[in-house]
Amino acid sequence: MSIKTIREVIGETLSAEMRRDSDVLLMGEDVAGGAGCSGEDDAFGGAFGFYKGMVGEFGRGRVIDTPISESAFIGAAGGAAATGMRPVVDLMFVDFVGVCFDQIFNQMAKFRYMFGGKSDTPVVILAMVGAGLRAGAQHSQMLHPMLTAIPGLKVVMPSNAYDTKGLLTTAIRDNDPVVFLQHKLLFESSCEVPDEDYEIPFGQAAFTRQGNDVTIVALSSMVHKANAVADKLATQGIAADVIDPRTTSPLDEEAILESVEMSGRLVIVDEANERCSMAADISSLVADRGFSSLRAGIKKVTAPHTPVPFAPLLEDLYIPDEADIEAAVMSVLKP
Amino acid sequence: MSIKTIREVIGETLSAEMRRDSDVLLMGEDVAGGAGCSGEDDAFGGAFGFYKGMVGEFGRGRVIDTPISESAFIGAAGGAAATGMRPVVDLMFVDFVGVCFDQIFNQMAKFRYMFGGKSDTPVVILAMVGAGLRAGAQHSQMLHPMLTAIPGLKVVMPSNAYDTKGLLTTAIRDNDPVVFLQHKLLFESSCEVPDEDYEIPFGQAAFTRQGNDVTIVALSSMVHKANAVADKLATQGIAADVIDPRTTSPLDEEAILESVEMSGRLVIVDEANERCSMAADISSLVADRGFSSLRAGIKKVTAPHTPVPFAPLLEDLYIPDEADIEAAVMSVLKP
Amino acid sequence: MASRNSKTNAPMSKADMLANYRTMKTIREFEWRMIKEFEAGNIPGFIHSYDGQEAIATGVCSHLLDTDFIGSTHRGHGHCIAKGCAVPDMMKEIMARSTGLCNGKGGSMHIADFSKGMLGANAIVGGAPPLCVGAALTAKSKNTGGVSVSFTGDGASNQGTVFESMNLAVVLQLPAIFVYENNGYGEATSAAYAVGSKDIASRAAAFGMPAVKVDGADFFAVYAVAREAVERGRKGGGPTAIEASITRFGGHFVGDPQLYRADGEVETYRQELNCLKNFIDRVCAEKWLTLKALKSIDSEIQILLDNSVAGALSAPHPKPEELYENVYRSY
Amino acid sequence: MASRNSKTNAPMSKADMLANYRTMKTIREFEWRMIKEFEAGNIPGFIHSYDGQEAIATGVCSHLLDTDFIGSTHRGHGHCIAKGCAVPDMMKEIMARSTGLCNGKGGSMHIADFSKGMLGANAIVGGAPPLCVGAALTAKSKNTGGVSVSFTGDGASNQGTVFESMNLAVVLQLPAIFVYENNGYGEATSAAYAVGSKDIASRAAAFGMPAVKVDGADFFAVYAVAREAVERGRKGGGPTAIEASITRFGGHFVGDPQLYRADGEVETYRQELNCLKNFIDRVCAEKWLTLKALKSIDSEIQILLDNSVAGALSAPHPKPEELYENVYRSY
Ligand SMILES: Cc1ncc(C[n+]2csc(CCOP(=O)(O)OP(=O)(O)O)c2C)c(N)n1
Ligand SMILES: Cc1ncc(C[n+]2csc(CCOP(=O)(O)OP(=O)(O)O)c2C)c(N)n1
Ligand SMILES: [Mg+2]
Ligand SMILES: [Mg+2]
Repeated sequence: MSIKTIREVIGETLSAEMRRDSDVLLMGEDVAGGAGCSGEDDAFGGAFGFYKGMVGEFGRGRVIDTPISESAFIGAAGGAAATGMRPVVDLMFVDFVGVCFDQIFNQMAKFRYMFGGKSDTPVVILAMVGAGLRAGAQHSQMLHPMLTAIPGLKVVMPSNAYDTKGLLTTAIRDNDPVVFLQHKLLFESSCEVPDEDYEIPFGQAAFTRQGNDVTIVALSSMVHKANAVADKLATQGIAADVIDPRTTSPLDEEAILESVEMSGRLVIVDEANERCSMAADISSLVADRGFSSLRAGIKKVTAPHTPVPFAPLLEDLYIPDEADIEAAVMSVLKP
Repeated sequence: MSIKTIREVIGETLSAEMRRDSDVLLMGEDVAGGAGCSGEDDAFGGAFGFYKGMVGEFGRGRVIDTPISESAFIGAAGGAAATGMRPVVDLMFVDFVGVCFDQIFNQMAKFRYMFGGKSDTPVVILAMVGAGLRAGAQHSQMLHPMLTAIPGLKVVMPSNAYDTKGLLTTAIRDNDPVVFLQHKLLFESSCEVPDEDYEIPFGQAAFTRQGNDVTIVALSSMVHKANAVADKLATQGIAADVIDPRTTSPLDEEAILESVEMSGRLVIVDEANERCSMAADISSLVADRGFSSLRAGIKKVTAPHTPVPFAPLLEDLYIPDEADIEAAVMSVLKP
Repeated sequence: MASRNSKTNAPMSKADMLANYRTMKTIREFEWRMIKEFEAGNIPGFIHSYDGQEAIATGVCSHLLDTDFIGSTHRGHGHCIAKGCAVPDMMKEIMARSTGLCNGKGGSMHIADFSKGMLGANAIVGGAPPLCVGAALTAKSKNTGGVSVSFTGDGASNQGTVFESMNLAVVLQLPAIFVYENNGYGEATSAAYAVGSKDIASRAAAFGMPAVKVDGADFFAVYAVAREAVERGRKGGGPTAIEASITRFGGHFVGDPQLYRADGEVETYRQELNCLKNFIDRVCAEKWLTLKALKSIDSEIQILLDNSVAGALSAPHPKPEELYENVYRSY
Repeated sequence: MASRNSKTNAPMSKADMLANYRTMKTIREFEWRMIKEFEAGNIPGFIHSYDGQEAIATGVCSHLLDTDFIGSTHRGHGHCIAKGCAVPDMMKEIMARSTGLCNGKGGSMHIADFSKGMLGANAIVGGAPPLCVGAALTAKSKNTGGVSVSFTGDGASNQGTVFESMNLAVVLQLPAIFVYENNGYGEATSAAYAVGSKDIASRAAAFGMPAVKVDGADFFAVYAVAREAVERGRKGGGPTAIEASITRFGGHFVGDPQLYRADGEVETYRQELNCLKNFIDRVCAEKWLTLKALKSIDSEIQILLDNSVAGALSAPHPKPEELYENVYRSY
């Protein structure tokens, strides 16, 4: 057990799984870096250096730099998975899903169903999500809603280093295609992480705060803001459940419904754009199956229906913040 | 005024707009057909023959057959739109969006915002949606939720010939990128359609049935099923509003909220898969802003979280039907 | 392995030659039967006929083992049969039965049989090549000596996924084989129009791999170039592209009136580019096989098809609960 | 138009030559200033420097009018300047000010100026070529005699969208020009590895269009091949591809330690492949221009940049309500 950042945990977990199972391989643009170059071989280790050292240990046969051809290499990861490998493939920014979306949603996600259950596609797609880096409209999105909508995909969004390790381990050992979404603003987030490997089952939410007055469901980096709001409210005598679903597909519906049964009040915090979002999805779940316990309307705290602006001042407004969450909570407490 | 099918109306409307404005052009795979062939020139007129005759009238310079390269030609439509044309581009099945999604969601949809409002992109993407043709998982989807989620896009889903003409006219004259989704099972649906041109504003729902006991919001082909259920219920003394939003982006929120204010009960019918769907989106709207009028939980009637199966027996089960809608309505009436 | 009376050396054993004939003829008869059953209303959805292209799938797959992989297209029946899928189970699938190859969930456009290395028909044009590159990566990673073949149409050859796949296979030097079936048309658009270079093979060659053109109506020619490509792949020699020219005997889909073709065009080509006729003429002229041997295969095929249709028509439909099954291995 | 004392005929007027020098030098100085301002914390996000590639944007755009179009990449500053965007407004944009070219909504990776035919930097690798093909379609449809140029990196040249775009431009015979800037690297991967054919130009030629290679450090060479391509496009002669070789002077992004490059590699190339040095040497040796004339331009550029930075730093930030503006023209 030691304190580790998400940044550290990702490469470690991947390496551990590659040691454990020779079918696991890592591929993507510059996952090693330096291919064909005259300088260092392990120059990049992924866009943010998470995989540094892996090509040294596993070689270029298992840590594979690819051309900038996402359809080909994401599709190839699917094809390799369907034929006996367990590839982990790095899409880098989730925004790049647009150049390879068919291979994800029409191919790997549908194989098992279309083929009558006679194939497995154990592939993990790693991608970075979220705004905050002043990277503009094409490098800052949260696309989990459209991924969650796709039958056949699983979607994971950890909010801390402990969950990252456990969920990534589960993802690699899982036999279905998994999209693993890491928020860029959380890479330095750290906590106690066991040294030995462990799995966290998909579809099991975590209660990061507990209280009966209101339920806050928050995803990915929003969990931390929700926790901060809950802590602040606690000082005012308001006790909030904060639920981190950790995976949006499958979703731990029971955890959310049970919490709302006690609290009668629900706020959902999702950095995605508001329309057809996870916030909407969870709201509609409770508006149906949890209606009888509801004592106030359900509030969504999301990004607005705009692309992500470049200017920091606007981007900061775009991203839901603690004040937004607190205002939503207060409004459901006094409807 | 005469009775026309959707099939007839589409080509007519496109032709009328092309006569009216020389910047409008039509492009896509086999929108004419016969390019480079030794037989007839106007052989296909689009996958379902809607555009027959157009290449004869407008020539190959304005009715442009393309290679099977959706990223290039959908992207080119966006680029042509941004530089002065008003292209209408046929994607054929909406399922093909995966091979050109970047050009839609990261490029044309974001131009105006990213470029500070200094560009217009008047492009219409035509695509067919929906199950029922026994075409299997890759040719039967309803992808309006993920399209609706994209800021910068407008999404249109007409349910009848009258709306098809008016909305398509509006779409072509609109200065933003519009995705125009036609349900395959509605092509023979007919009604009175004026001969002269007319626009139907986006974001204006139609009430296809009126009644105070329950609100049914239904999209695209589901409108007809909802109407049938409403008619049946009417014979039992239950009066339903049936609302056809017609466009999901923008969405006529007020129409829905006003109806629920009267009825207190809401069922949403959407052929899309259930997760992060328009059904969820509309439910969450009402669970927030219409909560105080709600007298029962909100029911969604959607396709399940599965790909579309090929076998007719399974596909028919997959598609929401009148019995599903009626059951949902009855359950909100007696909560 | 020369047989005694032949004018030239036969390129394969008599047994292999008979097996290849059986494959080609089975495909042709299968497709004809498909049309009948489709018109009789026994096949839901729509189907695309491989009629006329038999020599390509057969000449290529003849070199493949169950541990080799292929990826196919919307026009996939021929590839299935050539790769060894059981015809009765295919028939059940295409007729949407619960005991079909994909339990009735896939149908003609998504038929697959992983146990035979058949990674699926694909209703997305250009969908298969990336997957096949992945299967080639598996073969290389596991050092199986296997190869992976994608079949791609002339129309599909313009899809970005296909270009990317060729480059990736070259970069990683994978045992991938890109077979382009240039049947002259993508739907109602001619290849001469849609392929800007007018030449698929040399465009492929420019990606950095050996690429050859072959007459797709000549089984033996396809067989020969495929052998070289497969051997290259098995030996670690990297990818190969093959452009096989042929014509489409039927419409794009069954029911297409083909207005875009000149009067008589199809009839002419049916004579000139008929791989089965060419095969029979050749093997008889060379005295490699007797007409009698072929005829006896023909009658076996008829029985197989009759039984397959009868078996499929009486096979069970899926049960309602199957709708929800097999979305995930576990969820 | 030969100037009196030159050894050989100058390929353009003295005024044009000075203008092109001004463009190249402005780009170089702009990029150096960018690094300073970035390090000073005045630029949000990340930036990619065009330092060293100036001759390519300049040699190409020198032939273009405001009514011609270009599409760019993540490394777009040089293309902007070469296409005539106002440097002060660029500076404001990159510094996220409300009065910037895109009102601060775009930034370095999405900077655009439609009034100059500059259709945007593009943060999606391979994003621009389809758009540029569309702009070429506009030029052809409206019969403007205009051309449309996409700038694409060696890494991006492997993106499916790029291949598709070339084919579409050939099929429709559009006035599109595909300029490949082969600077040796896509991030930390060498072009020699990622481009399977090792040759972008001949791969492009195989799509059915004229394709040439040119030394990207030689402004005059780029200028000459671009002229031919632009003339061909204007005259309805269809698309052209140009591969310009160069090296990246800096890292992939500002801050990249470039571990993948050999010690001293960058320094060597900075000498050998320095388009500005080459230009100055050539114009002085040929006596086309005097050093003095160049120096006076240099000082004007310094003033321009100083003023631009000062102007940008004091320009207003966007107002909160701008977050919601310009998603749609109307909604
Ligand atoms: C991505 C995508 N675009 C378009 C289609 C529609 N479509 C199906 S088959 C076909 C023509 C394919 O032509 P080709 O590759 O030559 O194959 P062939 O039909 O001749 O076997 C088209 C356009 C599709 N299924 N997928
Ligand atoms: C679709 C997509 N994939 C990956 C990236 C990440 N990325 C940004 S620039 C770059 C390298 C581009 O290399 P090249 O085209 O040679 O251009 P250069 O940086 O050398 O100018 C990569 C991989 C991206 N922005 N978009
Ligand atoms: Mg074809
Ligand atoms: Mg480069």
